[in-house]
Amino acid sequence: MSATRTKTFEAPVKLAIESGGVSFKNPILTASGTFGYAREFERLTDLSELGGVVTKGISPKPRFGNATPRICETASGMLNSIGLENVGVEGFEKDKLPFLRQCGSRVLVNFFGTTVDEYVECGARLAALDGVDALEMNVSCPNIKAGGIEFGTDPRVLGELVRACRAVVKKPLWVKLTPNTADIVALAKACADNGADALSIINTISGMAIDARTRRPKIATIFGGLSGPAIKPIALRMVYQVKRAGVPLPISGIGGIQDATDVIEFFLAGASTVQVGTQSFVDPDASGGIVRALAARLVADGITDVRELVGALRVG
Amino acid sequence: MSATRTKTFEAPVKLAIESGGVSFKNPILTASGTFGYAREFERLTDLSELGGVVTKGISPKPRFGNATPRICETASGMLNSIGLENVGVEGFEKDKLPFLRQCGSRVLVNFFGTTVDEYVECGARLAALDGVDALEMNVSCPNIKAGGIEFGTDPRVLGELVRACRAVVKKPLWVKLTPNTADIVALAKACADNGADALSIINTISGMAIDARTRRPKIATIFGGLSGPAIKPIALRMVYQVKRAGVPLPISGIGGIQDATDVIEFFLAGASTVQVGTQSFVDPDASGGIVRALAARLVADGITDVRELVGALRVG
Amino acid sequence: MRYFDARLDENRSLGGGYFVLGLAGCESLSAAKPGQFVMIRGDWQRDPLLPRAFSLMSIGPDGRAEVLAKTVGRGTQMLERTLPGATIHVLGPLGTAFPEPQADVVDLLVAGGVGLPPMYMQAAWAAERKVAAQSEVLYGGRGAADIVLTEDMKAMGVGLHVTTEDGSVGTKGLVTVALEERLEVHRKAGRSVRVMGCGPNGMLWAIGRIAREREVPCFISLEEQMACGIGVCLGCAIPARSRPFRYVCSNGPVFDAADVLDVKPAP
Amino acid sequence: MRYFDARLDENRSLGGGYFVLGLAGCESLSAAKPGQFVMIRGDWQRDPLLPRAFSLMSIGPDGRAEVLAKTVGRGTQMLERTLPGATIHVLGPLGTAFPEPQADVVDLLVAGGVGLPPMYMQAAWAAERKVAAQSEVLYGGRGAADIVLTEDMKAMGVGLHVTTEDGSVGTKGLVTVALEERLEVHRKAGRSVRVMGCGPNGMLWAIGRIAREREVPCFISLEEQMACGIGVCLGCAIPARSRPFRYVCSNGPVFDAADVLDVKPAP
Ligand SMILES: Cc1cc2nc3c(=O)[nH]c(=O)nc-3n(C[C@H](O)[C@H](O)[C@H](O)COP(=O)(O)OP(=O)(O)OC[C@H]3O[C@@H](n4cnc5c(N)ncnc54)[C@H](O)[C@@H]3O)c2cc1C
Ligand SMILES: Cc1cc2nc3c(=O)[nH]c(=O)nc-3n(C[C@H](O)[C@H](O)[C@H](O)COP(=O)(O)OP(=O)(O)OC[C@H]3O[C@@H](n4cnc5c(N)ncnc54)[C@H](O)[C@@H]3O)c2cc1C
Ligand SMILES: Cc1cc2nc3c(=O)[nH]c(=O)nc-3n(C[C@H](O)[C@H](O)[C@H](O)COP(=O)(O)O)c2cc1C
Ligand SMILES: Cc1cc2nc3c(=O)[nH]c(=O)nc-3n(C[C@H](O)[C@H](O)[C@H](O)COP(=O)(O)O)c2cc1C
Ligand code: FES
Ligand code: FES
Repeated sequence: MSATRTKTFEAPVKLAIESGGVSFKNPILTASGTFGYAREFERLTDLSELGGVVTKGISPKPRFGNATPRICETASGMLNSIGLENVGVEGFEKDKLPFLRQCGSRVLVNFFGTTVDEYVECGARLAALDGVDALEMNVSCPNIKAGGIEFGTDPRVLGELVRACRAVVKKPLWVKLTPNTADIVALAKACADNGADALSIINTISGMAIDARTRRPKIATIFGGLSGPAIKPIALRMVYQVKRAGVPLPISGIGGIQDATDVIEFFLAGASTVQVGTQSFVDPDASGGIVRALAARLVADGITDVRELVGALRVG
Repeated sequence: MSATRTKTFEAPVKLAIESGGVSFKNPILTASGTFGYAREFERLTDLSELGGVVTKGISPKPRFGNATPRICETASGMLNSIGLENVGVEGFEKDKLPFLRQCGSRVLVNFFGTTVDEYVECGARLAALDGVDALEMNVSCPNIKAGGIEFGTDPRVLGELVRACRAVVKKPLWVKLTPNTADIVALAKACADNGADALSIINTISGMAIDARTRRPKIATIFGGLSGPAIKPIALRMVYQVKRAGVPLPISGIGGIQDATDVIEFFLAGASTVQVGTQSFVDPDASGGIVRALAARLVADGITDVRELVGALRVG
Repeated sequence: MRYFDARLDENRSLGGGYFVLGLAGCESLSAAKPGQFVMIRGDWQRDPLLPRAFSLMSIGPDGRAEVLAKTVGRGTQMLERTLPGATIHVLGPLGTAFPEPQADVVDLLVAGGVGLPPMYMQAAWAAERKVAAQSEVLYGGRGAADIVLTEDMKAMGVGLHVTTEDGSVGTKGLVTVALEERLEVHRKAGRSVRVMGCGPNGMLWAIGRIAREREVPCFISLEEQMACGIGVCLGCAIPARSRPFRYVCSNGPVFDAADVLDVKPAP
Repeated sequence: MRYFDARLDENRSLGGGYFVLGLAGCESLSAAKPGQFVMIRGDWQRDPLLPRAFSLMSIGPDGRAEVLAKTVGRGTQMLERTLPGATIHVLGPLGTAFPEPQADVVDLLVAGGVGLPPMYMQAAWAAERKVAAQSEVLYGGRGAADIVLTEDMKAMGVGLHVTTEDGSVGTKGLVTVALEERLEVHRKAGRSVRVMGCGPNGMLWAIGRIAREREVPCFISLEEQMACGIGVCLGCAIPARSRPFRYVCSNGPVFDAADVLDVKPAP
């Protein structure tokens, strides 16, 4: 494998890309919540191969997460309701960041809150940490001051949240959009108009599974987030809609990515980086394997720079 | 098989159900656009076993449908952009209805238009036809007078459309909701408030697929409707949300149904009939098989009346 | 007609991604004619979801059918890995067939790559009807790996002209060139000729045009992505002359080239 | 550690939906201990998507591993149908193990249905360490079909007490009753005892309580739905005493019953 790996980096193809204020050695990132704090993968993959790592979502205080069961499998996908369990800002700085700093790839910290103030506090504190290359805002969280409606579903609310965080976050600020909307473009524009540096598209889709034997929901919280290959067609559509609408932000494509072909599809639709999520559960070495396969594939197709692919979909 | 079949009908379990103004011998219907006009299945299944048949969507005038390619497979699902190809009201009455009248199961006619007037005209003419048991309104169509936004995505627009059709449709009027929304409950309420008799949940989800080799969308219209098991968790969630919100209409559950277990899941979530779609492509005899398997399953579980299952999900 | 369970009794690799599936228990296909196809699905879960269409290559009196497949995607990948003894779900025979071989007409059977099965079966039919001498298989591929089962066809007593783009076997060049040559030969000899073809759609359009120029009847077996295979999903539509759209599964796959050739898609 | 490709060299049905998979090429599992598990995925497409956890039942010096499975859902259905020769993707060894057999302690190994593998491997370990006489397997199931591989265990020289709910084989009743009896016997004899268990969580809670009453150490192998098996997805959480949650894949699957028994789930 090391052979392949060396080959990758010597390959006559440029995978490096600058996107959303961060320069990556390649466009393959790991999606938040599916790669822990990277250390979990230390002996399961070569972290230095990755373009970047997006951490588990961080909140100001530690959270223990939801009741169990928390996950179940669905057709070509899975539902999860982990409940944003995380170590909190302090725990992150003390226990997780030191390892991340030297893992050899870019570090993007996903964060969230339950009020605008929490978001602002969390964003400001994380951005101030040395070794954090960028922040990714998870806006798929219930706004407890607004009866639990997700921040990310109303363009106006979303825009204000982004502006508030933008004011205090001195590092690149990415916003991760929820797909639980009729108009992804309106959400994207709200982010662009309020100073976001990039968009991550998409987060999980709200879904439900039932055990016919026990007559109970398969996960304790009834509803969970759908991820995996099942949602790829929806994710590709949303990435392309935002790109086609001319929203002036780079896109990190997310949703069901399993291999280099999937990566190319998201690039053609308009993404300039991608994030591998559920597939890291199927194969902890998936992202590294995709980096290697992508390089080989581009060489075979005579493509010298991965950036040629961004938005290169042929229509009509 | 005839053995099984007889067994089914003699089985000590009641599958008959009255829902949305129609009395069905069992709750298994075939979903619009996946069962043609039933005659296509004459030699491929026993039509008299089915609770009901929902026809291909009918418009006032015949339509030839979209450019090709029109379909592609996705993970545990498929995308389609058939373009609502259909024979029109006249062609339906002349060429299709006579067979449907004597096929031995309930006939629900799915219909649509591109303006409110077209919907009203189409609904009125179809409802007047003898042999039509109910109408199902497909509101996932671009409103050409409103810049192509789907009628079904705005509760106010949807409500007016339903009221207008309700005024002229003297038969049961079902409305088939689009899942491309952030708030399925608001759409459901708009239908209930304006005189609908039942809700069909869900239609296909907007999606996209790309061929990395050719760099082209896999279907000619770029976007298509996602169906199949991949969407079942989203469909179940929407059925349950509408049920839990207390919307006072019976629900026909649709989305990825492949077997009797899936049917039971939709019933537990709140559906009182279900519609089998894409699975009829995988196995033209699927719906009949589900009727037989459902009867056997309920007998095995000691359930004497399928209605016991409606909304019987155990939570908390 | 229902899906029935066939038993995979052989999965023979021919190299180059080509493999032959032997299916036992296909008595109900015994009346199938060359060009007709079956929908096939292995005994797996929900991905790949849809059955795949495969032209029949042979169906014996013993109810044993054979199909030839080439691995290009998920369905063929799964089938290539399926080991003998497995259950395969089969629906068919479906679709239209090629016209019957005749004693007084020369049939030029043009096969491109994995488009061989219907032509192979048509040649076998001609042999069975003792008119093999009237049939010639013109068989083209990229390279030697795309040319399979030639011994079988020679044994049938039909003519066989192989072409490959890289010249690794047979004549170097496109099969359409061979077609023109053979048409010219038979024209000079004053024989009445029919052209039949199965292969990449691009090749089919080419032979259709050639046949049109020379005013010889031409029948081609088209491919489109299919979901149902039974005329319901309307997914396999192709623009046609006789109607805005025809359906590969129910109006085809074998079409009179005149009806589908160079038809501008409806807007 | 990476997923590696093992070759399925045997797929032996034991009836009642139980089957043993023989996996060649598992040299990297050779240090695995009883209770540890592997994540397994067959060579199929995107459904079932996630790998499945299987406790190891044996791992030989020849690098051949065995797992025992029972068909309940899509993953085991696919594995049950997989024919010898197929490739199986394997990650492991993962998780915690049961404590080492000892000469001066009696180990009561309680197995329920498909929970047998770790107890089977523990018994084999005891035999290997020449302390088989100190181990007793208490093996319960619904009926005769749930009781497999008993001859193997007798051959190891461990004690074996079989119970079935329907009495079709062994003593009629629950395995927990047998456990109480054996604990009483050993108490009277003044022997120090450890209880280890693997099976349905319900059974595990029961034996945990029994052990707690009698103040004997108890180790149980828990099950939870898993996605990753490596401590990342946080899906396999269970409420614990030492922390709000423990993770079956990374903190377990073998837990000291005291840490996980009767813990009220965090609100
Ligand atoms: C009437 C009819 C008869 C047919 N007969 C046969 C037959 O006898 N033998 C046979 O093998 N197939 C036959 N086919 C095609 C067959 O139905 C499948 O479409 C084909 O085998 C690919 O299926 P798959 O599941 O492997 O690929 P899929 O998973 O369906 O993926 C197909 C995808 O692969 C890509 N693709 C398609 N062709 C190529 C290629 N040449 N190289 C790389 N990528 C490609 C395309 O992007 C397409 O989306 C027939 C089709 C029809 C309609
Ligand atoms: C640490 C660990 C070790 C394990 N070791 C083994 C082992 O050695 N052997 C083994 O066979 N399994 C073992 N399992 C369980 C295994 O991982 C799978 O969960 C199990 O085999 C079912 O997988 P499946 O894909 O067949 O079912 P899935 O497709 O995952 O479906 C499981 C579904 O089936 C239903 N279900 C669950 N149990 C039953 C039941 N008894 N009857 C009917 N329906 C049911 C539930 O609704 C559940 O949603 C272990 C699990 C863990 C966590
Ligand atoms: C178990 C699990 C936990 C996740 N946790 C987070 C999270 O903490 N923050 C976040 O923004 N997204 C989270 N996600 C969403 C993923 O980052 C990703 O957007 C989604 O899974 C779709 O990508 P995929 O289909 O490749 O998994 C989580 C996903 C899964 C499956
Ligand atoms: C090929 C195809 C054509 C369809 N045509 C229609 C239609 O004309 N009208 C309509 O209301 N729904 C139509 N649908 C949607 C289905 O009726 C159903 O709502 C959807 O496919 C989800 O169910 P499924 O996952 O079981 O397929 C169509 C679906 C497919 C796959
Ligand atoms: S494949 Fe469905 S209509 Fe032809
Ligand atoms: S299975 Fe993922 S954390 Fe345990």
